[in-house]
Amino acid sequence: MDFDFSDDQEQLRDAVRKWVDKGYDFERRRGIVATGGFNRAAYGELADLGLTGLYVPEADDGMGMGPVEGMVAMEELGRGIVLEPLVQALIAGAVLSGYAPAALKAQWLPGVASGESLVALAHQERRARYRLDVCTATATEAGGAWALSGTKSIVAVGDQADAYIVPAMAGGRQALFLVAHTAGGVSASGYATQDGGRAADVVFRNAPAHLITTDGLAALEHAVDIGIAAACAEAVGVMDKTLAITVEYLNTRKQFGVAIASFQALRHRVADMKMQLELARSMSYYASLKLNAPANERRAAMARAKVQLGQSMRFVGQQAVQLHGGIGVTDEYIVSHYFKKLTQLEMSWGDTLHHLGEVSARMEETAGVFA
Amino acid sequence: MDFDFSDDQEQLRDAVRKWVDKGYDFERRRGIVATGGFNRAAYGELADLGLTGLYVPEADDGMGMGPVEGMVAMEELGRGIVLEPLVQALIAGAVLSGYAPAALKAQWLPGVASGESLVALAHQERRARYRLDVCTATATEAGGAWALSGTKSIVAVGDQADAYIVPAMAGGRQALFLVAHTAGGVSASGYATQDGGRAADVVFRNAPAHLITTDGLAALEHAVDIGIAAACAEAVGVMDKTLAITVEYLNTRKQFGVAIASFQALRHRVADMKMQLELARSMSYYASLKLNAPANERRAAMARAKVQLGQSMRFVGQQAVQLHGGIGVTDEYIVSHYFKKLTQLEMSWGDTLHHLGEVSARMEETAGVFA
Amino acid sequence: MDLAFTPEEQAFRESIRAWVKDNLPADIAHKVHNALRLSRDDMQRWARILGKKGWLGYGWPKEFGGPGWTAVQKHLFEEECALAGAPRIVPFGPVMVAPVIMAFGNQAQQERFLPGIASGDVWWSQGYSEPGSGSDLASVKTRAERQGDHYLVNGQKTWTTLGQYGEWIFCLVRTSTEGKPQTGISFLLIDMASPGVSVRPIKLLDGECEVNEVFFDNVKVPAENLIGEENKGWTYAKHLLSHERTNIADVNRAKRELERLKRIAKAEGVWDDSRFRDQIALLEVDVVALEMLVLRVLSAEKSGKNSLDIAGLLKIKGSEIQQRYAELMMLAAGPFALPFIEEAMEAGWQGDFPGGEVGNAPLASTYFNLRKTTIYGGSNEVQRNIVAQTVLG
Amino acid sequence: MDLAFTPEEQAFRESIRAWVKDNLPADIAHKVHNALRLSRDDMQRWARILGKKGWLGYGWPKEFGGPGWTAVQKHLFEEECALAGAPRIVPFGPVMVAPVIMAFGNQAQQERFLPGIASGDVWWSQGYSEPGSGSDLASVKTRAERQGDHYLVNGQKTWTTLGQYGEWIFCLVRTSTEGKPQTGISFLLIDMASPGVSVRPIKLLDGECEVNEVFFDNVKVPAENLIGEENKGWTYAKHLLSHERTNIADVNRAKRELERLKRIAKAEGVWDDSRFRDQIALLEVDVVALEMLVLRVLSAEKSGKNSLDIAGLLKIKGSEIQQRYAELMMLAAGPFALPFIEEAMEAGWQGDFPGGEVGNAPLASTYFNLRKTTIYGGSNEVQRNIVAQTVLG
Repeated sequence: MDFDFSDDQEQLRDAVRKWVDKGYDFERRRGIVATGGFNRAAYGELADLGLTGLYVPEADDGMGMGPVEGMVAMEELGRGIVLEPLVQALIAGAVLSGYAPAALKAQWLPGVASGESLVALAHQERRARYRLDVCTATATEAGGAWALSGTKSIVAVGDQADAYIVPAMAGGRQALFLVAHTAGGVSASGYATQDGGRAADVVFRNAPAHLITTDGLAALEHAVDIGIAAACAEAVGVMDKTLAITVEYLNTRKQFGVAIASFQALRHRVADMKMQLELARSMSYYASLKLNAPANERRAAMARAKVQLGQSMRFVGQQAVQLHGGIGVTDEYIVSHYFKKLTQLEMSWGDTLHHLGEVSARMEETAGVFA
Repeated sequence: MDFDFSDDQEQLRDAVRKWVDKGYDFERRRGIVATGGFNRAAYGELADLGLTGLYVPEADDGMGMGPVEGMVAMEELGRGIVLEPLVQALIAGAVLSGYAPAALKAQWLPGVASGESLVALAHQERRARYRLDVCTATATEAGGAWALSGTKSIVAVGDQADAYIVPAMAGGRQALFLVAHTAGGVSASGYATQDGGRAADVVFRNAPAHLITTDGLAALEHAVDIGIAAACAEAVGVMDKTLAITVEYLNTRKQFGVAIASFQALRHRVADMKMQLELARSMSYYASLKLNAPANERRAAMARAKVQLGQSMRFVGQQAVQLHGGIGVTDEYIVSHYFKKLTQLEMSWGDTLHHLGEVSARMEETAGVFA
Repeated sequence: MDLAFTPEEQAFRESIRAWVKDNLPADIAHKVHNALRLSRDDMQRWARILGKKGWLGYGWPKEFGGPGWTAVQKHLFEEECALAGAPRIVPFGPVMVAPVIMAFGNQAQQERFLPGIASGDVWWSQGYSEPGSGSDLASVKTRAERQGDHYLVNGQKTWTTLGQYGEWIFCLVRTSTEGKPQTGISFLLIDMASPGVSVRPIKLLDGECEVNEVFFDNVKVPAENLIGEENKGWTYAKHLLSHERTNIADVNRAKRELERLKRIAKAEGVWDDSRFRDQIALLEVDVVALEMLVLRVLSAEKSGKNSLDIAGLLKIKGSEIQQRYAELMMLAAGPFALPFIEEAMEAGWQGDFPGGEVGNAPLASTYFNLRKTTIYGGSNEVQRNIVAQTVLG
Repeated sequence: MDLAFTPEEQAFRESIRAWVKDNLPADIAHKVHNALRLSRDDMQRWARILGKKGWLGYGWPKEFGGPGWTAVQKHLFEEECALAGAPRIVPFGPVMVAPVIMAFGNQAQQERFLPGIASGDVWWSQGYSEPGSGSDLASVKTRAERQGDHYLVNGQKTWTTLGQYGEWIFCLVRTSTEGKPQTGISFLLIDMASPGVSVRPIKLLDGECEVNEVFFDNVKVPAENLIGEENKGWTYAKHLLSHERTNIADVNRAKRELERLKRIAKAEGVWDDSRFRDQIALLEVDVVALEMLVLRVLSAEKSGKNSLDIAGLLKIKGSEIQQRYAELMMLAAGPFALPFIEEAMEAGWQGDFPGGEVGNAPLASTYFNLRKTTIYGGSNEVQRNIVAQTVLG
């Protein structure tokens, strides 16, 4: 039982934080939002830091690192509300290395690690909401080649991704495929998202597909769990910075002749924000440290973590805006962007009520971190 | 649309309030709690005020009044956390006059009105929780005479009541009966309740019973709805006084050299208590004014009201104790008794979650006071 | 005590309902029912329709050309308009400045300004808040120096709602720095076409420009535009604030939006999910409780008995409800509320929206936008201060 | 970073578990698991069992006869005891006054008092709060006048938990009225058998007498019972308060009670009601989050890195969780939690309980009783002040 970071992890944190502070300031971010919500050059800078290869094995030119390194990186990116979706590289790295046949690994993993290939998880369907076992896309095999059809929505940077990891029904069972963007029959229409980032609807019409695994639901659950742990870590970074911004504002802003930080009702609100932040940080640790646990244990832990993080995100985000007053709802001032990021993160990979349902369904007689 | 009380109603309020202030002070109440939680003399004083006959028709020696008078009386009794259960007289008055055959009316209603007969609703069964359609007691007819068997729990002043209104299954359908306490086969074991009052488990073993109505569920629902409206009104009285006690305490008690009423965090808590009180008062009006509406509309209104009242009671009760600090959890000081009363009222006639389920099940496209 | 409206009140409601049905343009109602973007023209078109009928100033007394309605009638009018999908009346002219002009303006001012307000022809804005003033409205810094027959105005107002459309603006200006901050404030009407007035829209978090900064750079304002006496403006401003009453709770809009929430929940498949449905049920109880609170205030006004000093409660609860329905609508759509396609908030937009549910386009934006409701009009923290003051002394 | 305990820590846990299993009397565990009334004898029996093993002072350093455990070992010990149904150690001797005697007492005092504390033979009480002091502990009024070789003590303490059983009491007393309130306070050990000491139990809202008033009427206290220097008592008191750390969160007890809540929910038929079950699920998340917070504090203590100053958060969240599980237990039983039969809270009671579920007897009482948790030990309002101070400065 040890929550200290190793020296290497601290160095990783410092490197990412330095890049965020120096290389990804609010103005640059604003520019990226204005030009579509994704910047390939910035994504390349993440790759230069080694982040896109974190979950890619060393044999495939990656860093071969684990959940704690992923958590550290996501937290720091959260502090800068970085738009480029590192989580997709984490998912692609883990899913391809963990489930794909050797040829597919060799073909895609080095590119994922180097940032040259952006592989996005494309699993969200209209009627599934947050459920992973609802899938209407289909894949059929003929002469050893697979063709995939279906529509997937809200695919992160889906119009600019180089390939997709796609669940589809094959022989009555959900399987997982890799489909290249340049394959025939793939069309993606991109749009901005509420947090300033980018997503797309992607339509597959008999698109040539490569089978990753026939045990697709298990692999998809694993992918989503990586997403949850990453979202938790990212949210901790976002909230940490949100609270810092709010504290600074309260200590600076004067009303009726005194700093508004002197009003007890506001002070208690700040204490409650701090509470939510620390509970969230604790559960983010929990999520990342359970990411390599057996599937059942892992899934239960992610649901618990996401319920806590969801509650924390909503409270911290809303109160940060409230404590800022009018300036908190402007586009100009930074805090509203943190609030919007928190809002979107709560609805990513299953929202609070969804995961509350998961916790409720999975409850056992005993409970606790080690139960 | 008019929420003013008539002069008669104001006089009723004044009369009850005067009796509570002068005739039912904290010391007398404490004595009643110590001697079992019910005092027949005090109950007689309620009768002297005309309260036990409020819902008994004038033809049966009652006052023939309506829900608003009931509400006014219950509010005032709530302000004094009066232990004697006037609500039982309201229920008996309305149910007997509304559903019973003439002979039964003539036999019991004058006594209900005069306070000589205490008739208690005995409907709660172990496995029913708050559901009214779960009933295992049975009644059988032989030679024009009914015999009733079953066990009913948490019957208000059940060991001192003169008769019971009892639902039981008769021919596959819930019917409602009146059983005299003195009838053979009735045994009641009384006990104190958490609010200082009194209840009993009552066992019926082939007890001679008088049929009130074969449409028992409808009548029982009506009875419980009278209970809900009364509990709402009573709770408003309890909360009103609870807030007043708390305000006085905050303005009196000094800490760090100043009245603790000067601390903004506590002031905001008081504002929130006031909010809960006024929302509760509004919904208590709503409940009483809907008490004579058609059954469906009435039931929906009671569920909504009880959800609001439940939330208000819990918040006001808990915060009143909290704002008092240590003295708030002593038996000696009055506020804990108000808190306990609110706790018990929340769990009477269906708690907040139960009625939330009712509201949820009854939701229509439109909503509102007049929807 | 009676929950039902009187037959006369019910007949009044019916007549309003019929008139609104006949006169509210369907394209405008469509936008309101779906939270689509309203243009200046939409708002003014409806204002002029009301103005022509004599109902834009529906709260005005008869002597100034208003209908002279009772508090209950006003409430019923507001409710019927809201439920039918009418836009909220832009309040700065008919609801805010007009009562001040009636109470404290001279006859010339009344004759000059009230007709344009009543007809909906002139767009008014509000110049109260300044940078840094927040809830401390008396900290007015915008100066107005008397120079002969005019005032020279310099300074800046902010959070001026829809000020980009404004033709006239009523302002609190500082005419004296003597005494308490409240004592040196005057109430001035300013033609926004005057040289030296400039307006800068402020983009809000939802991407829309709903509020503005208004700058005054040596603006000459005729002295005849001063309302009442110099340095007495604070009194008039308070009068104005006291005129926002039950409507502050916005319960009628909440009822309409609760219906919309239910529609969205059905479309998104969460209406039958008891976990989500319970959230709607809790909100429904909130809305009914708020409505009862509003009705109690109306009843007290009607009878003059048992007056209820609970404007703070109405503001707090009303704003929390607004935020909650917006939140639940967004959560109902979940991931399908996340795309941000600004054009999709225009009525009649023909593009695709993810999931094909173009009605989801404004959900997150509305949620973001309504965070303002607990901040403006006296933040809910200030309201709690006020409520506590009335309870604790 | 690693969530798992080390093999050594796990082995330690196993050894504690085995020992507790063998040594915790079953009748006491039964009472704890069912929230039945514990007698003085129950508490002291368990204390003496621990004392004999050398674990009553489980937080003591080796030089004073303690086991010298690490923070993690102490946590594991607390957890194993709690889950097995051991009563909480009455803290006033071994956890509160002992560290003060160790740090600031002289050798004679250490030799005189520590053995009786370590063995569980002497029952200590706490004399901090006074009528009206509340969170303002420095407002001590109880006077101690030095008269030759003794102090003459006059005054009153209150909220003295289990003081009716106390043999000794440690008190904050005022020895000077000069300077700031904090500067004139001394830390005195008083034999409760001394003439002039009287104890009046205070009945609490659940009907039990858990706290007391303690009166001092010209009580002679030998000067040798003064800890450290006169007028320096505030420093020692703060040292004591700083010794309540992670255990303040009471997360191990919460885990045990969460299990009990689930048992009750099953017995009452609400385990399968998703509406109620969701409430348990939310609490389960709370408990896990609190446990993680506690583990983070332990880890920081273990490594000496990244120290976490979040005692206030542990107190707030821990107390809220205690209140919540008690509330849910009561609500699970609903009407069958309402009978108040005091005798039914005694183990082995043979009478009837409504519904036949005697296990429900203590539910409402526990709910009422635990309202204290957000009040005592520095109310949650005071804790929020402290947290805000660390965040905002």
